Amino acid sequence: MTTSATMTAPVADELGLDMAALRAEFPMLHRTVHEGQRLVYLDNAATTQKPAAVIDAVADYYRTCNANVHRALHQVAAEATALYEAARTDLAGFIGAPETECIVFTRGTTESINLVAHGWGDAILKPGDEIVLSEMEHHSNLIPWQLLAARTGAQLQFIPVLDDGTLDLEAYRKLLSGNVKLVAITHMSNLLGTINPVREMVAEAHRAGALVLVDGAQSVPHFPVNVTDLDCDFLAFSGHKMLGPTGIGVLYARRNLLESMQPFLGGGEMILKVDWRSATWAEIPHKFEAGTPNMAGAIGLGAAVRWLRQFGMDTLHRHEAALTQYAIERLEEVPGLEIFGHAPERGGAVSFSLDGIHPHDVAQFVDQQGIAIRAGHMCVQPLIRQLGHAALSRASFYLYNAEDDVDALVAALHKTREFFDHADG
Amino acid sequence: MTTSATMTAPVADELGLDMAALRAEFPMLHRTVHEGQRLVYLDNAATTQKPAAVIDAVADYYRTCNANVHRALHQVAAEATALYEAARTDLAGFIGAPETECIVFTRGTTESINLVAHGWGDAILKPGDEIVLSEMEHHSNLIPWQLLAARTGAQLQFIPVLDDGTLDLEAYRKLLSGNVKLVAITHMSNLLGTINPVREMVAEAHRAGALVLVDGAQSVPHFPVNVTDLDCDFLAFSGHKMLGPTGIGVLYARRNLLESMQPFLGGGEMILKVDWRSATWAEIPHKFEAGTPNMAGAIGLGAAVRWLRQFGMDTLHRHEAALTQYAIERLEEVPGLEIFGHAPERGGAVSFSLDGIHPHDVAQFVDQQGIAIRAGHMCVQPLIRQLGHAALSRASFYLYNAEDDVDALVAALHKTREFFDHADG
Amino acid sequence: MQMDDLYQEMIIDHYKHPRHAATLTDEEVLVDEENPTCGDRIRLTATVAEDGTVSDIRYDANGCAISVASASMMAETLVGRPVGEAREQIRDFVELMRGRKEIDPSELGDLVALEGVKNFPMRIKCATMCWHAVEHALNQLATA
Amino acid sequence: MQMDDLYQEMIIDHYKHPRHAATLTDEEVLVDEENPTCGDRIRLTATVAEDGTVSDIRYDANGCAISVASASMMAETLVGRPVGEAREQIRDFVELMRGRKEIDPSELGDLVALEGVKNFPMRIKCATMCWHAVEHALNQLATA
Ligand SMILES: Cc1ncc(COP(=O)(O)O)c(C=O)c1O
Ligand SMILES: Cc1ncc(COP(=O)(O)O)c(C=O)c1O
Repeated sequence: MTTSATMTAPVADELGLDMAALRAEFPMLHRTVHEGQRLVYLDNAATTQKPAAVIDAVADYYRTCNANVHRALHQVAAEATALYEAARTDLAGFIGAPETECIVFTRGTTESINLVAHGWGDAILKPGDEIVLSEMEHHSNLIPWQLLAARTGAQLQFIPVLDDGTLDLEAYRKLLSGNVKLVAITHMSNLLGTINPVREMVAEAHRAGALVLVDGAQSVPHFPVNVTDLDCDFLAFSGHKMLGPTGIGVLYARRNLLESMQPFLGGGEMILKVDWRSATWAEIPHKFEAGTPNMAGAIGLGAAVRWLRQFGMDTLHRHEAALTQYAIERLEEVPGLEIFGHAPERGGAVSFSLDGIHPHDVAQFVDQQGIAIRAGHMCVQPLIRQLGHAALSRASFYLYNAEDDVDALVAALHKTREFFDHADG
Repeated sequence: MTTSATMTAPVADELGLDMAALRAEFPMLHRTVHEGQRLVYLDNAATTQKPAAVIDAVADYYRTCNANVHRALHQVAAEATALYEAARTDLAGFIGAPETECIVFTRGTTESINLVAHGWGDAILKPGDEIVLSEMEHHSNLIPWQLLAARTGAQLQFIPVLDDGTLDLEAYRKLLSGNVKLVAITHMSNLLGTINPVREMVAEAHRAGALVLVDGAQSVPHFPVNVTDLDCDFLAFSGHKMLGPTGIGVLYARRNLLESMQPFLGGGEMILKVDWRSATWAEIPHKFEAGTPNMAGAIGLGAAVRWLRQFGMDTLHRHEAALTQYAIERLEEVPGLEIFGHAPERGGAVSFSLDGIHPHDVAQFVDQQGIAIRAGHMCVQPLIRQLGHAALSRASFYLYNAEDDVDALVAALHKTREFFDHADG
Repeated sequence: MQMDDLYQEMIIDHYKHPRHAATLTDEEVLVDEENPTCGDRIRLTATVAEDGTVSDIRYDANGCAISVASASMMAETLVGRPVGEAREQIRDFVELMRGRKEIDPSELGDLVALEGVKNFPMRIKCATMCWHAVEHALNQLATA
Repeated sequence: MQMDDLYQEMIIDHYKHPRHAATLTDEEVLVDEENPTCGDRIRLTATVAEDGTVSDIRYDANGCAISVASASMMAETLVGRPVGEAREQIRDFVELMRGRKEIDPSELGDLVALEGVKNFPMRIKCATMCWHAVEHALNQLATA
């Protein structure tokens, strides 16, 4: 199976990536689907596969030092706590956080954003305050603000998406002249692939007195992201989209924000002193980690981050950029195929329509040929509707994908095209 | 190591449990601590160890069918979704839930309770409404209601704990004559071991027009719990305390409640239709599962439940009850040892003080002899203070513990006693 | 390619030439149902004659091949039947899709082509949506 | 038992016979610090003489052997020293516990008995709490 990888991977070669060796580390890439076909996994924006290093880190935790962290002083608990906190340090380093305590473990991007909406938004926002989002936000960076707006009377404003899939930055500047308290913006669109100029947008928001939350679900896994450099106030991302286990993610926030924010979930280990009718809170980050955390998840995510570091996020980005370029060229060969998103800065999520064939039929057809792509609204319903569709198809890449995967997809799409064009009752 | 298990396990023998074979399935029980000593793990109320069946279920998920559930129609996603939903069915069966859709996956008990406080409480409670808790509630079943009370103006009332560690049910009845909207009560105290008469308490609460949330963190893992029989409105519990992975738990609620409740977290997959400034919600339980769930966690918890079923929860309960009885008798031999909690109905969590020796010193001493127990406030600060202490020690049991573990603890406590009595500078 | 299981010739035929499809005016529409998750949408109208038979079904369906073909076959199957029988047929079809019922293939007529859908859990909704829609339309006509 | 590492004779001696321990009236108490997580609590008072030396430290400590012994040694170490030197000693000890500093054992005096605590991360707070408390007391005296 993996030998095919070596056939067409000029980009990988150039970057010194040994695709066969790399794929060998991912057990899932060795399974077959639909009667022995190699699995061509192109749904990485939804979730990525896991290298053995991560699977083993999780299993080893359960086998060798499983205990509840922070709560007990016996040996196993001390080991578990040390591993859990070491994972926090790994994550802090990975995103260039100035302090380890600024890393809060959550279930994922969605919980991280909801935490900010409750812990920061409920206390701060007043009727008439504005939250600026963009039209390319994932539901997870949209619904929490809709709910917050309903609770507080704040207003949502949207930065329009231009025809090429970039944000209308002029419109953004105008919006900033309003009473904006928060800008919540995705770093990379999971639909259009657009990479937004977050660094500049943060600077402008700060000049206007607004804080900025960056949805890093599609950026942190794919290219170097440094919170100190971006100067953002909040960053949310998910472990499962970057080789990590399910059920773990991160909220980074500035120390002063975390310290002043209200806790979100109440429960064990987020407290300092508890009376019957009142309580005081633990230090950050523990104030935001009520209840038993996902220890195995955090430790597995730490392992994922260390695994990624052996390649470097820059290599990963260059590999994906080249592959995406290749994919776009090849896809455009397919008759009736239209790609959405042509930003000059874009990552490896390529959404498309195939004229006259519903995306679900497309995905089903290519799946039958061993190729996993996504079809649907990709959790950006309002934007998809605005583009004149109810659903699209999407191929999205990760480090272990190469030209052979794209070639397989393109061949399958040609077959799909033929089937629907020629089949007739 | 495991051979010692066969030496003293008359209760297990009687129940037909082969302790050596059973322990052999738990990799953690084969590790040693502090220079080759067998790990005697008695911190099960904090978190339990995992059998190979659970560790493998998690790893196998990552190795063979990892994909984002519900979102894609490719083959791997279909398999992942089927496994995830099968786990939901397993959990529904395990607690006798009438319908699978009444099972919401959360991170654990703490998130489950917070979900109810927000999704139900915020919409329903008015100033002057009352929430009845007991004085033995874990912080996770106390702080969320304190926060809710602060948000809504509702009042908290507490059922007193009597000297023997049972609840003052007369006082409970009196409290119910108030304007009570919710009773939130633990099924079993993690400090005193008391098993509360939840079935009767639910009936009385319902007669008074109040709903009942049962904190099942210490009951669902240890004895048969059936929501239909209890007739409770909400039940919260954690996977990691019942052989399952970390980062996964359950909220059970009646269908009509789930349907009328507001969503808690906003994000992907909990929506039906999304516009820029408003949205409608998915069917239950998905309405409450925003974002990518902990798939591996849920699937691992399903495996845990199936593993437990081979013994039956009744056997587990009888084993633990007999072991607890034995433990109490043996512990009382230690000079100056006082046990807290003497309810006639009690489970396997035994808290104690050792006259003149701080619980942290006790725990540290016995740890050095290979025995993991807990010392601290066990997340029930106000009750511990009321008992005249700031901290206690606690030993808590699970299926894989036997008399040899208790014997080891008792011997270690004797040594601790001697050290502190005789050592002198 | 094992797609024949799902995309049988019959399905493609109905998809490309949907029977009873029509452009409906807003006034005509009895039910308008949408599955925003996949973008399937059906606007539908039905008439029940004096004698209690389903005399007409017309619809405007937007969706994948499975959903459009299913609407086409649904209309063809139900038009002309007594309402009670139509309801039974609807129930049977939905149960068939959910894998809760076996039906003798000879009784299914063209619908037999949709039987394969039950092996694709993610697509079952595509096939059943229009059947739910027509059921809702019949309910409306009954209470009107 | 490898407990000697942690519970050295010296520690048990200070725990059983804490030096400078006292029952303090509420008026005397300068700082009252508590770690609710483990129930350790210390109420403490200190005096700085005209010449700038720490002339007195008394405390009422409630906690585990490590925390009580640490308070006892702390008082013994600091009383009689110039404030500046005392502050330095506090900082050094805290850094030692956190494993961020090596100190020549000969300079530690009795405190050497506490060095083993740094290998027990969960217990470090037990040993450092009283040192933070006395620092806060010195701060208060400085601004008073
Ligand atoms: C009675 C009780 N309730 C709630 C909890 C909280 O569970 P978790 O930390 O898994 O959310 C626990 C355990 O810590 C408990 O013992
Ligand atoms: C841009 C973006 N934001 C947020 C999310 C939500 O992440 P999660 O489902 O892991 O919470 C996703 C992925 O689904 C995403 O692509």
